Amino acid sequence: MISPTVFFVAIVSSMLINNVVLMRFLGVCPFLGVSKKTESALGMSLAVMFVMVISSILTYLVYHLVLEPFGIEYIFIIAFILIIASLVQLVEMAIKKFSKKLYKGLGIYLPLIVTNCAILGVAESNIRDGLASEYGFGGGLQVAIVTAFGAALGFALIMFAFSSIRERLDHANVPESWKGVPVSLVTAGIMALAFLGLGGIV
Amino acid sequence: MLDKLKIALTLLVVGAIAGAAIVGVYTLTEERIAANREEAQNADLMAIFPDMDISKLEREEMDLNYLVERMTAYDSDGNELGTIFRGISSSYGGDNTVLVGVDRDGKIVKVIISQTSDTTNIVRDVIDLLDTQFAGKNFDELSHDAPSGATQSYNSVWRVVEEVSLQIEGDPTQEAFRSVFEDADSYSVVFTFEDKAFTDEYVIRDADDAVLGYAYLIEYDEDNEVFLIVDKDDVFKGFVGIDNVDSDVEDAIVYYDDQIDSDLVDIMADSGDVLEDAINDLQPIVEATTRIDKEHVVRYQNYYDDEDDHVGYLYTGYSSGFNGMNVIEILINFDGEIVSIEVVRTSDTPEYIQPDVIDQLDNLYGETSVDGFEADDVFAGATSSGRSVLNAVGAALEAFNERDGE
Amino acid sequence: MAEKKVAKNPMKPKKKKDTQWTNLTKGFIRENPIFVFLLGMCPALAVTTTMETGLGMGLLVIFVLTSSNIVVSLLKDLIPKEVQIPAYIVIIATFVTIVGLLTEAYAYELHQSLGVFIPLIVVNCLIMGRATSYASKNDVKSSAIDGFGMALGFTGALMLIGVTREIFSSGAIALGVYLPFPFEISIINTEMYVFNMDTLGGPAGGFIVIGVLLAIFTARGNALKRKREVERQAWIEQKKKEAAERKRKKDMESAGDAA
Amino acid sequence: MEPFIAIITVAVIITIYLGTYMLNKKVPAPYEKIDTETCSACTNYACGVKQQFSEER
Repeated sequence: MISPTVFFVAIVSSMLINNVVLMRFLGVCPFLGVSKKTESALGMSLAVMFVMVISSILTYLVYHLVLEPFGIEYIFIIAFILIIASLVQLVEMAIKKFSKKLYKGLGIYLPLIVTNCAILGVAESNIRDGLASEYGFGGGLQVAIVTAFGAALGFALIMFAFSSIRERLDHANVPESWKGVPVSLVTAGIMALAFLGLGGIV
Repeated sequence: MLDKLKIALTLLVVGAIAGAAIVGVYTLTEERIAANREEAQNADLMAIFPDMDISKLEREEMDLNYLVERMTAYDSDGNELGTIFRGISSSYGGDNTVLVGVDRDGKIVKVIISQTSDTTNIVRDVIDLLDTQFAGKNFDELSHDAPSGATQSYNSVWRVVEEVSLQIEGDPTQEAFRSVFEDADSYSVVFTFEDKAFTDEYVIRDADDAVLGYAYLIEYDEDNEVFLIVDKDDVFKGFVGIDNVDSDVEDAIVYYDDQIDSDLVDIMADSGDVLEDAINDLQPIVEATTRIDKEHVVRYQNYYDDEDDHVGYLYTGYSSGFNGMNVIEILINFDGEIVSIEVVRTSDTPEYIQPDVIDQLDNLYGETSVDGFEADDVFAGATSSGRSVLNAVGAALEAFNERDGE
Repeated sequence: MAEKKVAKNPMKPKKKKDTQWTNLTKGFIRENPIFVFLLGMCPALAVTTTMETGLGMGLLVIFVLTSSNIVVSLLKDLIPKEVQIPAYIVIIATFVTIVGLLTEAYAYELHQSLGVFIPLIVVNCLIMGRATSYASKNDVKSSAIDGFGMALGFTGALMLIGVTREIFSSGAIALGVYLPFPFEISIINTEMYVFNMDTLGGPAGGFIVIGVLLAIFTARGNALKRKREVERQAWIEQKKKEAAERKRKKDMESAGDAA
Repeated sequence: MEPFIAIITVAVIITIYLGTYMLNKKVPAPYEKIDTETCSACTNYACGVKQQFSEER
């Protein structure tokens, strides 16, 4: 039985200390691309959260039940990306069929998720060097789920904060050549500096 | 339909070719990758002793709290350079693997974090500190100054270094026991007392796991810890301090130096006045002589067989026999059946207890209760010794059932 | 549109002769994947703490992008349009797996320092983008050149970021630490106080350095545009003047003829 | 033996992906209007929605 502290550490560490976007540079493309409006940033984050948790479970299971027992861990890249891609297809299909409203909100972001580094990155760190790799199969799975959820929360947090900042930046008087992405990047850099300060809290 | 089939077939072929290509490259690179991984591990070792001949490295597995491996390093001429300890300790991001190199004089050569799951820039703060904090120092010079913001990472290193220190400098407790029993090899706490002047009872064993004696930990205050040591026949072996001992405690220790090798009970009889007058500090010795009055089963411990499977609980029972105290270890499996009984310490005469009690004990194996047994029947010839064993076994079974009922 | 038409006249009087050459060089600056299209930002931020890791990442991308472009272009008639994307994902993932294994075997330090970003080449938008938008429509040779050129531009950008970050954070450029060069040296080695900004080597530095470089790129683009605009205006003025001159001459001639 | 398992695993996963992909394509998207504005900054070529749009254009 894994103590609740471990889950707490997993969630805080994956959400704040090792924030996917600012500290691990995963999922920077949607971070810069889909953060112009708060609404779309939240839609993207929600879709990412959903896919990240499920894909973490699936990739963890496939790795430990199929790849590892047969000694073919080296094909994990191709296996993981295809699992994530099929999962996204399934989710998209389900949303299309059952909820038009949801599709309107999330549908546009789902295809983008396949190429979101954060999903593959979190799945990879769960099996290789993350907290989850230190517990046995069952415990590792639980920690992996919590870690994935924490990472997705961290992603959502950053997306929300950043899109709010960007909406203000649009109205700010920025030198011509800094307009748009350059000033956003520098803003993100300052956010990363702030997150650096969270390093010692756990 | 044919179209679909064609599509599926195309992709299957693409997939098969892809798989084959991956497998092909993997077979080509497999050996080199394995070699690289090993070399990378050794690279950290080489950083500690650059003159080391890696092929002469002697590896020995360890099973301590943090330390997992002990490696003795030799140079190419076969001269011993020192020892490297590998320890694994957890930090906030996951486990850190720490290597501690110690030269032959007991000085730390280098401390390296060879693997980490923590954020790079945080670990970097710790790595910057490692050389100034540890390298070239003796273990007693170390100070625990964690850098701000990287406490967890630093502590994971510190815990490993601390355990290495125990290995190199020796465990002070072990050293204390060794000053009395030369052969002392291991020790463990058998019982923790709550109502006595001493807190823990230790059993001291030699390399063959035979009991050498017992120690009672007396904590006067935070800095004052003294062991009262008796051998397995309750002969007083003196007091040993493991921390700084106050001068009046020291005086008492010196006073009792004369009494070493006398029976505990005799000391009691002799020195009653002295105790009353001046040396209240040594009240424990009185209690140590009276502990034998209590018949009890001390706490159980989990018992593991040779394959490390948890097979049952080992109870330690105290029970007075014909001459004095008997200590009996009873192993009970999960079904509450007696698996084995061993008399680990007895004050009774061997000529009686060996044939009449110890050799008869297997009659009890497999039982879940001793109610049907009478000491007179089973252990004819050494009835009171036998009764003492039966009492201990019965108490152990009772303790098991109580525990089980929870 | 209008601008392009007019700009063509004064700026590029001669016709483009070597199309393959422009095909190769377009990724360097004009269509630079990072500074113009913002593709592959994750590695651009994560593996550019030193120039060498940037270069290493770039080399891997060169390999993957060139080979996947070749294969995609070879198979473009065989792969049905319905399953283009799945097929491309499989092809790219295969090459990434292969390149990961090769790196681990022959450049272990690089493999360790790039870590998770080697598998993540799979999801680098640049590679998928070139496969769908270029290689699936063009022949093998130009696809290969396109992939190589684009990856070179990517590598150049990574190295530029890497050099900036490394020099400002450590005051030196190290070579041979991560890549299997036969030597290990460090060049420049300055002790100046400015070159001790640790932050630029850390996570925040990535964002800030790329932001600044991007601003410089944009400023350069803007300046070029403005210059071209000025030239265009000047050219138009001149043309107008010439036309007026001609007209006057013609008028004079016709007047003379008439006389 | 191992190489075969590797190849078979890859093939199986590809088949699964293909299946889901084809199924997903069959299901019609219920959108009437997608706000392309939200997508304008996205430079992701692989985006299916975007492709559809560029084809329609």
